[in-house]
Amino acid sequence: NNSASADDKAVKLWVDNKAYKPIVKQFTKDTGIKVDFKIGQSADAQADLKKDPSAAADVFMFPHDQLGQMVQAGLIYQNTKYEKSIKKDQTDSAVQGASYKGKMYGYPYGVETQVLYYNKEKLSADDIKSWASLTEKGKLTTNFAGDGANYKYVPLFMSNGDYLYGENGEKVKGTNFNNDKGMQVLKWIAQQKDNNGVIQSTDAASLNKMSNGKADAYLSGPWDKVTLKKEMGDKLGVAKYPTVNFGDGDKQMKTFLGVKLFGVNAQTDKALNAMKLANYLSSNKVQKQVFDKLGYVPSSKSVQASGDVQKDDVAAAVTEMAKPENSVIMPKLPQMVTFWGPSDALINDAYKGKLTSDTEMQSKLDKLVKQSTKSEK
Amino acid sequence: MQTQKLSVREALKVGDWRMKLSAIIMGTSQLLHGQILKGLWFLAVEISFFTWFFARGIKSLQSLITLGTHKQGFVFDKKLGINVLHQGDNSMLLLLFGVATILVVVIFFYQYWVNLKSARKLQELDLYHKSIPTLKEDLSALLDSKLHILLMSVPVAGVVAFTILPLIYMISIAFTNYDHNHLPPKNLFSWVGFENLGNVLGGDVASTFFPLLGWTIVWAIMATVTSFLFGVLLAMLINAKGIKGKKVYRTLFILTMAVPQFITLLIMNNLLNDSGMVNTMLMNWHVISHPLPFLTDGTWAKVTVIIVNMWIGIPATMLVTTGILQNLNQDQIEAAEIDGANKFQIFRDLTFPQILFVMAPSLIQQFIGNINNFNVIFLLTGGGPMNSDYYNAGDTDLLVTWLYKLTIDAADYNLASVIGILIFTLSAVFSLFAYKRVNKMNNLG
Amino acid sequence: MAEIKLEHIKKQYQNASEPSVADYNLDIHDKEFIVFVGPSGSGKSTVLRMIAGLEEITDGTFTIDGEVMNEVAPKDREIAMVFQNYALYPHMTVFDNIGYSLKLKKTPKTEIEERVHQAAKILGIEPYLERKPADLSGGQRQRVAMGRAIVRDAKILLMDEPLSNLDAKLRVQMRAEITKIHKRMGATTIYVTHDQTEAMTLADRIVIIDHGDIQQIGTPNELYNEPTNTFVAGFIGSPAMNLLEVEYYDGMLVSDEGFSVTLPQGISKQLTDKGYEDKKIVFGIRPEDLHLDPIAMETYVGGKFTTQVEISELLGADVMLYTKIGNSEIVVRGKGSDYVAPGTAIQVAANLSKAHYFDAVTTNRII
Amino acid sequence: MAEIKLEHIKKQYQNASEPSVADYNLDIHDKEFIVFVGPSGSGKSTVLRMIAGLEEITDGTFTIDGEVMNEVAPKDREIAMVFQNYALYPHMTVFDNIGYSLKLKKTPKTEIEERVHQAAKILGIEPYLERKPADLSGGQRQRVAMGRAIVRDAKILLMDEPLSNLDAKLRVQMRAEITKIHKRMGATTIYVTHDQTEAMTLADRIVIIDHGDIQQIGTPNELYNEPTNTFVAGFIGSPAMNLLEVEYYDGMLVSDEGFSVTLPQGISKQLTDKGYEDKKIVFGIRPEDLHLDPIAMETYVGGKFTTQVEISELLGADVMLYTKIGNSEIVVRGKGSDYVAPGTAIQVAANLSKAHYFDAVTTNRII
Amino acid sequence: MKNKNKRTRMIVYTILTLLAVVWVLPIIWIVLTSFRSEGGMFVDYFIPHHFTLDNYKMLFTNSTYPFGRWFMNTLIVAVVSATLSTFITVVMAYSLSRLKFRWRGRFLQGALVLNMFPGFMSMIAIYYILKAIGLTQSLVALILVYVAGAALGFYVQKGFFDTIPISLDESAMLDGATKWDIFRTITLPLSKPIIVYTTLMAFTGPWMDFIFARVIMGDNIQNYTVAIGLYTMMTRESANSLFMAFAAGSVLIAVPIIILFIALQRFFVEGMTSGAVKG
Ligand SMILES: Nc1ncnc2c1ncn2[C@@H]1O[C@H](COP(=O)(O)OP(=O)(O)OP(=O)(O)O)[C@@H](O)[C@H]1O
Ligand SMILES: Nc1ncnc2c1ncn2[C@@H]1O[C@H](COP(=O)(O)OP(=O)(O)OP(=O)(O)O)[C@@H](O)[C@H]1O
Ligand SMILES: [Mg+2]
Ligand SMILES: [Mg+2]
Repeated sequence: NNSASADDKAVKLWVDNKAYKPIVKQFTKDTGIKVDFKIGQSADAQADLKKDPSAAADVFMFPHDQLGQMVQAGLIYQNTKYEKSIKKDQTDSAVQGASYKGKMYGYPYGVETQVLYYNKEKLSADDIKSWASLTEKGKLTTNFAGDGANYKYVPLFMSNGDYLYGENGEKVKGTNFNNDKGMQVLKWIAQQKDNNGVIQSTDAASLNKMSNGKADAYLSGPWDKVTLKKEMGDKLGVAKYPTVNFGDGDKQMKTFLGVKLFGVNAQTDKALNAMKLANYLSSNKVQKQVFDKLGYVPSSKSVQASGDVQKDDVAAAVTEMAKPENSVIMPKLPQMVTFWGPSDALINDAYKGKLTSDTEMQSKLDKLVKQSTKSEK
Repeated sequence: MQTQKLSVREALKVGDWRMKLSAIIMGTSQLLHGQILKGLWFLAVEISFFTWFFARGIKSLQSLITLGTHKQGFVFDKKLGINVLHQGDNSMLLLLFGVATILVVVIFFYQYWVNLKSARKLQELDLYHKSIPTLKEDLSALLDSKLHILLMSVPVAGVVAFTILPLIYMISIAFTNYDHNHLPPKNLFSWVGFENLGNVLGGDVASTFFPLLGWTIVWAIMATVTSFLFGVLLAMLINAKGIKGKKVYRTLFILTMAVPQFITLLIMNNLLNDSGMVNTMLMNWHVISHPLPFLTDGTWAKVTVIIVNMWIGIPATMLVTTGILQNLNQDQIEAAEIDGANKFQIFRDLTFPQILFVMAPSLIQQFIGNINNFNVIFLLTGGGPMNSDYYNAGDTDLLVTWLYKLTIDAADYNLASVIGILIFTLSAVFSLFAYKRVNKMNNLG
Repeated sequence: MAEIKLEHIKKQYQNASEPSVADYNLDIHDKEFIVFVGPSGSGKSTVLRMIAGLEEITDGTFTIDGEVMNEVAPKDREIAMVFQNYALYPHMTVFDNIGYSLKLKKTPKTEIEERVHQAAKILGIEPYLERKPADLSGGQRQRVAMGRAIVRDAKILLMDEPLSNLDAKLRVQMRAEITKIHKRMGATTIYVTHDQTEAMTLADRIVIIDHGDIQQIGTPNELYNEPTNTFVAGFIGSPAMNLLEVEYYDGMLVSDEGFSVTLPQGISKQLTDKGYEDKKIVFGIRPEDLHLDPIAMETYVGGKFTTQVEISELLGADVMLYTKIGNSEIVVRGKGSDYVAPGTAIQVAANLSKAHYFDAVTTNRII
Repeated sequence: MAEIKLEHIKKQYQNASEPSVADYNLDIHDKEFIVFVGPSGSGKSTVLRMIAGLEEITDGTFTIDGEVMNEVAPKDREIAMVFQNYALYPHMTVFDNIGYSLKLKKTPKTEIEERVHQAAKILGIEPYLERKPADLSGGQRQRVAMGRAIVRDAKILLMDEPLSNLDAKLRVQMRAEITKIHKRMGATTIYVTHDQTEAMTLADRIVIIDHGDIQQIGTPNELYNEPTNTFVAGFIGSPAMNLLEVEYYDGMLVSDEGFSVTLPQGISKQLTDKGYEDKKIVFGIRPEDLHLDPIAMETYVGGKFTTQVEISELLGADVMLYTKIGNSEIVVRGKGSDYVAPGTAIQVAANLSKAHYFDAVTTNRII
Repeated sequence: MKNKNKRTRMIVYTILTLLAVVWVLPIIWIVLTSFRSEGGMFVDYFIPHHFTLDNYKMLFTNSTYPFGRWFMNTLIVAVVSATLSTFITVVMAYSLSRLKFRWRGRFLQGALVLNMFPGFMSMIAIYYILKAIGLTQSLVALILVYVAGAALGFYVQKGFFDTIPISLDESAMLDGATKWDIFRTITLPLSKPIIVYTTLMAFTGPWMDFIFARVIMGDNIQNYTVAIGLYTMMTRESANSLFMAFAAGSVLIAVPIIILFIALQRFFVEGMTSGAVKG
């Protein structure tokens, strides 16, 4: 079953959008490799693969933070064949996202960050430079107290100079949120409860508030662009994150950077064809096509720099945010699973005012660090 | 003409050669007594079992002990220019099929026993010179004295395949180190005994386990009792004498059962949001000035899930209760009226006990179901709001939803299985106790 | 005080073609013991259930002590009732079944205990107090049903065949108990039975019903001695009164089948006066007014006739002779010593002054 | 052919402290009509249910025509049964209820029609064939239950108080029908009743049960005239035999309460011979063997005694005098003309040669 | 007296109506949402500003979400599994309520216990069992799993059977009925309400289950049921824009179930054709 030359068999592909269909057709035309095209959710890739690798796709999309577990469970094929060209074409962050412990596995085809959406009629470009002026002049709708606060606000710690799993996100013992800087951040979060410019809302409700003018600013990803554009039209402004002041000066507020990857199933019996397809789908040409059709922000240096991308305000904002000074690559260590839940809880509780004393905050931070950095047995 | 029953053991001792041969070659006795079809069946069972056993079964049992020895690995293939996968053993599948093999063996021995018993019966009939049942008689017995066999064997087979087998498999996992460090197919996992149990009960997981256990029990009781009580009340209201449009009301309530839970719960989530419609409306009417934290405050959220669960659970109870109400013995109710009972007393002393009697088993089941009520919590709050005192759990998380997070996110299947077993033991003890009580109450005509 | 008045009461079940009770009129005095008798399906239970409030009254007025009760809920009527089918509460013990009404009235526990035990003792079901109804025999269940009614001090007591499942001895005993209970409680009582003896011994007045119509109301003696029509005549008395269709003619009663007796002058004069000469009438005579002994033959010469014995039943002290003249059956009740083998023809003397005479068309009594 | 044999049959309900039936032995011949009588709760229904196969036999052997049936399924016993509580199928019409067993046997439709109608006609329930059981009166339901049993040509017919809810007239009629049905079907029949008359008139032999024990088996006459013990004596006959505990002494029977009679020589000799001189015995005399008329006073001189009337019941032709000597009750049955007002003391003459004499300890009959 | 009755009746009507509103509002909200053209998942008003049928159209034209196909799949699964499940549940309930056999008590307890292990934990095992018999990703597999589950869900039904007087069975036995005849001709006709209930429950299951079905179907979108289909619409990226289509899908799911409920209510209402007769 490890003969990689079964050319006649179709390569099974999972992508999350049928816009890929003509692209894949072209691929088949060019190479003669048949592709079994299936729609599936990239976020479910890991679970579906884990469930039954032999029945899963040969090539699949997935967000890079699942890479750690996939490697750990032996689900994903190492990318040796196209490593070089990828390193050459793609941004450094994308390459980093596709690699784990020094080896490359993924085929990056896009990046994703959060950006700031705002109402141009209410807020000027200056107003949105800092969190303080933003929330003074306008109202920011966000979700400190619910699910997803971790995704949005954990990078605050890194904005203030802390590390999550070390500098490159691969060091189990590398989290240091429980230092003074971390305390500063946590206290800052707690203060937001009394900030009249911050409205607590779920994401769905935030969109609605933006549309009907009850809120003026909103932190979210490119996927909300379509809705907001439809509702707000020209009023919609997109920008990079503001700065925040945790007590000792303005610092750039950071966001998580996600890299979108194609992967090849380790159990595939048509490895070469699969790799070829994965590589094709992450090629510059396809990235450009996909950007045109779907607005996925590309991870290729050249495509990012192209005029079309830069003309698009969201894409421009994302590429800006994707720069290392504005974002942190989301760690892909399997241990992340032990971090997500507790960090969400911590931010929620801090915002809701449940952590009443400094010592409590400190002990909660200690606990978070301890729980999420337990080394492997 | 008193007949003495022979036990199988005695029959083997005193029986003739046909009986004795049956112990080795199944079906002999039946064949030689003219029960051809029955005999052939037993014979076929034996032959196919042993063929399979020597071909596959033995190996499967061996693998069950080791749970695999070959790890998967990659070898560089010069021709292709890439590393190529060498399949290893998959511990998970070995475990699953090992368990299945054991079940097959058990079933075979059961068949073997049936074969012996049937041979014994033939022996006995011989002894008292009675006629051997013909195929037709055997078949017609299936419609009468052995009807339970006819009716139940297919469902029970389903239960064995789709409930018992997975269950044993799941329980077995608790004794392995199947966690995020030993994920198949790349890694093998192996038996570790009771280590995991210690980890759950002693480790830092415990500080989350016990509070969640507490809430799970509170939730299960509240969810079951409220749905039941109010469901019965609603049924009483709708079915009250002189109320017109019973059918319309009933239909309105039943509507909720027609919409999938994941939809209604999503909508509930929407409506009860901090800035959801309920809060918006209350604020517009100036009933409140700040949004009520239906889902964002721990205590509020707990109450909310119970109430929303009522919204889901009451119509079902109402429906069953209506059925029961209409079948209640009218005479007894008349007698009670004459005895001077008012409507409420009739309800309390007659209607309710009888509804309870009919529903008691299902209530126990609902209670267990609520302990494991994944849907409502998962879809409505997702366990939230998160609680920083817990390990990866929120205020409304039940043990199961927590378990789900542990498996899906953390892939610590062994821990999950231990917790599963704990929940299971707890529920089993409770329900067997409750079941005994119900049975006691059972002896009314 | 509990005077019951039924005026033009009617009951039509929805799915029945005819009314089950039609134009029922009855006054029951306070503390009276009324017995309803009538064939199966004649509407006895229906009337009872209407009085209890379990069945809606289709038409008419029902009052207790002058108050219209048609619409009052059963529980507010202060009525106790023994159901024909027991209607015990299956999930309660016998004790709880009997004590239920008391518990509802918040009677103190000790008093409930006491009263239930007392009732149970009267009914001989003390050993079963802790059992559930399902574990009792038929008769035991029926006594529990009785118990439930008698522990209450209701103003009105309704009983629907409360003794039908008891053996003769227990029945006699129970009958005596019911009399006592009635005396003690002083409840106005309506009692449905199909047992002659019960009706005769218990009733202040008996109401005879047929097809939902009252045929006659009267004391047991009245009914027995002066039945208003052939239905009552045939219904009361066991074995039933012999009824023969005959022609009255020249002071004699004659049937085509060979029956013929000569009436005493007083009677024949009355019949003639009422214009029955040459007309058909129904002649009724009770089995005990037919005699076999020689002395009677002398005494009741005019009443002598011959009949063919078909069956003789020896019942302890009595013998019952089922005889036939043509197709008409005539039952004779004699002493044990009068036993006659089936098949023989015998001479019977009728005490004609005790006989009854009915109009053949209206079936009403003439004399 | 259907001969039933019960040998050492025992029944112990799980939740009962004593066996409900203890050591029951009975041979029933083919085509015999056996009646079970006994007090409520004595185990009659239980035995019936064991025969039908509805209740497991705890111990003993039950055979039909020599074949052990203990373990045979009810449906294979070819037994028809009328249930004490009817057990009608509520969802079927009366017609379907009656025809159900025939349908199961795949009888042709037309034949079912015919047989059901025939049965319904016998039972007088033809008009209700299309109704559901809930819409019937108690007696109608009972007749449907009967109908269900009689349409089948079963070898054995069991009936548990099948007439208890019918009125006297219908009962007499039904009794006659049952006799006819029995003759026609030729089924071995066991019939449970608490009605004396039914037992006496229907039975070939009567089985008297008390507390799960057979007290006596015999023809009606045997039971009436030669009861084996005081239980049977007291149970058979209505009103029951008077039983007085007395001392036998010097040819006389004397009680502390003032009762005293002189025995005829034949009897006193027997008593003396059997060693009862100066011992307690139970003296039994039926109400109808106590006489009030002057002639009897002359005839039965030795049997004269005085007693106090407490209640007089006039029952049609008869009068029933409930009298007392001290605390012992003595019932006298007289003619209607013998009516005496309560409170008077009367002289009664007992026909001592018809009296019964029982051992006071074993309660068994001496003479 | 009459007045008092009237007043209590009015109170009952009021309560019922209020409750009905509470119960029905969310449903109406879904229906309205399914016709809404503006906004996304979340709006803070009740009645849409603009009505449209596009959401429904989208369901039947978008090839990513072959809703029509899913609908038929679900209908097939629901009908077949409801039929089989009802049969199995009723048969199990009857056996355990009425038939006497050796391991009956044990079986009842065992069945109770078996239902207690968290179901989702066995999903993977079941997936592999289905795979071993070559059935994954097919509708048959779904049906099989649902029907197998029915074998242990007999408690309500058993409770119901327990209340049918045993003397009816006895009487039928003597009439010559086999146990099977009794089941067919006595017990079943008397159990209409509970059978209807069982069928309804079994029928609704496949319309609602999204976790299990998803595991079994994997990437075979053609064989999805509506529930999986709808659930997969609700991803982070698409939830907001597809929400109205999602609501439209929900309405479409609800319709057959509601029709069935209304149609079968009669049987519930009828109850047993008449009460038990004496005893
Ligand atoms: N619910 C009903 N629907 C239709 N007809 C009914 C209903 N109940 C009783 N009947 C009919 O009404 C008539 C009177 O019934 P009722 O029960 O009063 O008789 P009963 O005198 O008590 O008879 P029994 O002595 O047999 O109990 C009968 O013909 C019966 O069939
Ligand atoms: N299921 C049971 N469990 C326990 N005891 C029972 C059960 N059924 C009957 N008994 C008891 O067994 C005894 C005999 O009952 P059975 O029903 O045979 O009486 P019966 O002679 O038919 O009385 P009746 O004339 O009142 O119907 C009674 O004392 C009764 O209480
Ligand atoms: Mg009646
Ligand atoms: Mg009985």
